[in-house]
Amino acid sequence: MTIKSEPFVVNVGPQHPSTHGVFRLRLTLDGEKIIDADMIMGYLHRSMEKLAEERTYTQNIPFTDRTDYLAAMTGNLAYVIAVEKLMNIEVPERAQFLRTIMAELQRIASHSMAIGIFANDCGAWQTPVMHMFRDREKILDLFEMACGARLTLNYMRIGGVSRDIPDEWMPQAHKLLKELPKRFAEYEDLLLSNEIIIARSRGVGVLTPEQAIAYSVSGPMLRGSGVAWDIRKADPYAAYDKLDFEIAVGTNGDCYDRFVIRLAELRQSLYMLEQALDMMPSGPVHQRLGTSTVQPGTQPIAPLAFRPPVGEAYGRIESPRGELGYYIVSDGGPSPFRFHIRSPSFINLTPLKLMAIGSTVADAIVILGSVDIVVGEVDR
Amino acid sequence: MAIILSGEWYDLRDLANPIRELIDALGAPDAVDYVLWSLIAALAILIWLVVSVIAFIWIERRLVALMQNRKGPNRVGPAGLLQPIADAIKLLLKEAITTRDADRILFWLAPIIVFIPTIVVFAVVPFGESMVLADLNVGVLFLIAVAGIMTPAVFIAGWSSNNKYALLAAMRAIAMLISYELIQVLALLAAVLFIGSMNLQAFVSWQDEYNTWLIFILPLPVVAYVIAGAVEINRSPMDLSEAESELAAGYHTEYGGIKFGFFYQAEYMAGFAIAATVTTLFLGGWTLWGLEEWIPGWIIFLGKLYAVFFLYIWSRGTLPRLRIDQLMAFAWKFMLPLMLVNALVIAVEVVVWEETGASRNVALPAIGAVNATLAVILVIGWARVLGHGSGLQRGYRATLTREIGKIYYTGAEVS
Amino acid sequence: MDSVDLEHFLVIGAILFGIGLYMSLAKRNFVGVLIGIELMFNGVNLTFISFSRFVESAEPLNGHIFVIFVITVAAAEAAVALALAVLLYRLRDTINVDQIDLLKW
Amino acid sequence: MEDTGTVVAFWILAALTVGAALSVAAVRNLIHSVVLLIVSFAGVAGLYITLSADFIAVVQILIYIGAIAILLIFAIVLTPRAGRLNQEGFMLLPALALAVLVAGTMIFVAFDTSWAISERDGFEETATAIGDLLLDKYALPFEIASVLLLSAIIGAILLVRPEGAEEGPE
Repeated sequence: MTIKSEPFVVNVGPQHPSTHGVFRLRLTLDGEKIIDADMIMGYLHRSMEKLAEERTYTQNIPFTDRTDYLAAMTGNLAYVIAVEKLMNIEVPERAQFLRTIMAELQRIASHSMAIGIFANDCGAWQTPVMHMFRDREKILDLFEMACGARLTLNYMRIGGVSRDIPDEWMPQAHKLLKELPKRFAEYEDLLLSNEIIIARSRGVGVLTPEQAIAYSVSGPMLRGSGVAWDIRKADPYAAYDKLDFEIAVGTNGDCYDRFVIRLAELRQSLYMLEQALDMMPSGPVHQRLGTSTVQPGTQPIAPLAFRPPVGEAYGRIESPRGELGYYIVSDGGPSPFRFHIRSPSFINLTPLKLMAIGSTVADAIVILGSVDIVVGEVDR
Repeated sequence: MAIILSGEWYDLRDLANPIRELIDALGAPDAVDYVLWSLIAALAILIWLVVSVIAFIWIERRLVALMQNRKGPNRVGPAGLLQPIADAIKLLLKEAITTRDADRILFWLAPIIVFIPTIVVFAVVPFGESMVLADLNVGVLFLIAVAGIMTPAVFIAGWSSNNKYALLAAMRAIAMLISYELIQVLALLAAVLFIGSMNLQAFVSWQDEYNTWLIFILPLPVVAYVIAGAVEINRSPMDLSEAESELAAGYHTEYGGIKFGFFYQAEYMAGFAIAATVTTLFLGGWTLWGLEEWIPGWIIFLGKLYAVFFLYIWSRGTLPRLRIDQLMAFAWKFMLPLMLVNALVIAVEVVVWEETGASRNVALPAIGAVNATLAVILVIGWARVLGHGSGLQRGYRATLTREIGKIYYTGAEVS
Repeated sequence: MDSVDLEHFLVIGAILFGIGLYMSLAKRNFVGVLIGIELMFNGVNLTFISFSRFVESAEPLNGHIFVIFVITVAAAEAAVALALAVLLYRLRDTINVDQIDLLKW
Repeated sequence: MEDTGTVVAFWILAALTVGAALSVAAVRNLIHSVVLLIVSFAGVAGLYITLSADFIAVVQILIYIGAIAILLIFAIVLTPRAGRLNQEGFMLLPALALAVLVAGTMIFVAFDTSWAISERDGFEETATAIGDLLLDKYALPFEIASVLLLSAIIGAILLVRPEGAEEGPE
């Protein structure tokens, strides 16, 4: 039944409970049906890429924490990989494993949050988020043990990681790994076959593989559309080539697929973590960057200023949100000449209009939730 | 209206009766003690409501916090007990903002109108043997009629705010309330058919006399009524008209301070009203198989009422929200046919019982068993007919693969 | 003033009917006209009920029955009228009855 | 009806009903007008209670406030570009004259006729009796009314159906 009505413009955001930050979505509605959607970004723009050109390579690491603040480890990692490519630095084995472990822990933390928020956008009032926070807290505790921070970690260093993990870290990590499968089973029980979640997300916000590739989306968005693509497998970095895991893909390209992929990736991350913890070698965790720039002290801290050779490098990793790439151009000076972030949130957000048109307001919120954006990363 | 005298010490009327006698002795006209008596009873209900709401603000927050793995209010007073009072003071002291383009009169009127039906409902609800303010013969119909006032009230709130979220929410609310009013009516119709009276007190005494609760005999209408009640009081999964994640705060987006407080309180009162209805009609009201001889009836009644209300707190803490078209489809495609069939079956059962003249010990269990079986068959069968558990309504896990670059897309089913 | 009789109710019914008549004839907006009609229904219903209560009759409840039928018809009428209003709006972009004069010579 | 409660209630309700009805006609804003109409309906329901017609009173609230007022609101919101004003057209004076004339005549008749007032009290309980009458003596009109409602529903849906609406479910 359709009663024609006037087009009706609704602003979702920049202040709205469901925009995950200060993001604005201008919906043109016919009744409750969306006939046009405009994304308006830039409310959180902090000019990070420009700021980074004024600071040294080491000073830029904390900036990478603050783009995707829900997955700071991966931001660090992508950036240091780019700089290491630029400078041709070999990273010690133990550091590679530590990076992998931290990145996977971060993925669990970030996916937990994404799943919880997605369920919240489906209308489950705060409960899933709060339950997911339970695991996330434990992981943040581990991070705190390793580097002293919980959210903006600044753990990775060019040539390794900032410090080795303390002795108590391993037992606690093992304890957490024992605990997590039970939790994941609980989430799968509660969410996977939840009637209302299925009703709300299946067949909503469909993105075909052609569209997904054309929009160059990545991460769970791309895999949700059925394309088996994961940089951890396609272009392995850190210690991923030594680990065994599978890629979770969807078949329908809808919101439900993106959500089940995140759930499945929790399991895969756990599997990888188990392997990585067992295989963890001993040794240094940091590669010193040439004798002239080494600072004295027991902690292997990267030098504050160094000058990479002239050139350019693109370091990419699979962040929880997709392909996170740092493109760095060096002119031989102490700070990058050009610093660009290929942020997955921003690019995954672009097909929102395509997905939202034709659905309802409530669907738009679910679609936005399934994209799992971090506005800090969208606007940088 | 005759004043029913009761010898029980705990009857609220007996607070009023001595006063009435005193006034009679002083030779005052009839009207004075009539008014005074009504005032005392009405005031008692109002005080109970306010106290309950204040208590339940704390209880709900603590319970939901328990479900959500956190602590809830625990700073103001012992165990956060004074939190609702602090909240109330905050709401009272806040500036009552009226937005520039709002329809000023209606904007102020809406919180008050929303209050009316939620309080008036309790006039016909029996709290105890003689504790009913107005022993209406058409009590059940009255409940439905009064709940209908909610609809314009919510619309006025949404419309007068002159806010797009609020307007969308108001339109949703109207569509929802009208659809589910129908379900409510049909659910209560089944009960009325069975009891043969629309007087709430008659419901209680019937259930007392036959030593059973209607919930055992009419399971489907109870479920339907509880669901429709959730729609009426905007509880999840039907809290579409104040869907926090979609429409900010729905029809009361623009309301702040004590005006918001009114909506907040009215929501709880409406919840109590639904719970009171369920308790009275389906759970035996103030009776509990003879226990009412020893314990004041109103304590039993309130205990049941709060237990029913807990269902709503529970659902709020656990369930996601439906979309408006799904909610409407659920009402019109799923519930309405079921309730119609159910009403028909119950009518037949009543006639058969009358015709055969079976004794109650045979008839009631038989009818209960038939209805329960029928409810299960109807719900599952009708869900199957509507395609439940197939196609888009089926859940699955992600496919796992090691092959890079392969496309697993099988073609989307679009809702 | 100390007792209420049939005439009191009849007067209220007549006033409601008068207001409704005035509105349905004078209002420009289609919804205003509808409101007038509903007020007229109410005036008539009140009259029925008060006759049913006060006047000598073998079957006093017949007035109530009439009112129930009137309410039924009113509901049906309101639904159809709403549909007409929406249709009219869609065709003519207005629900102002002064401007809907296609049938005028 | 002489007991004080009823008399007081009558005068309050009468003032409410008539006052609200007059405001409905006088108020310029259509939405306000509908809200006042709801008040007037509620007043009439109260008057029914003083007339011991409890069933009709509840039905009045249920149908008039819960359904018809909502339909009017729907009619208003579904016609967004139409005026929200409730002003009179060129028929103002004739309509006023006619309305006063009709109401005056009826009031005159009401006071002039000597009605056969019965001495019985108000009805004890009307719902059962009405039900019996509807399904017994008035069964045919009752069925006709249900057919009328059904055809009204179908008619309303047909009317607002957009041209070329797709057949069957989406």
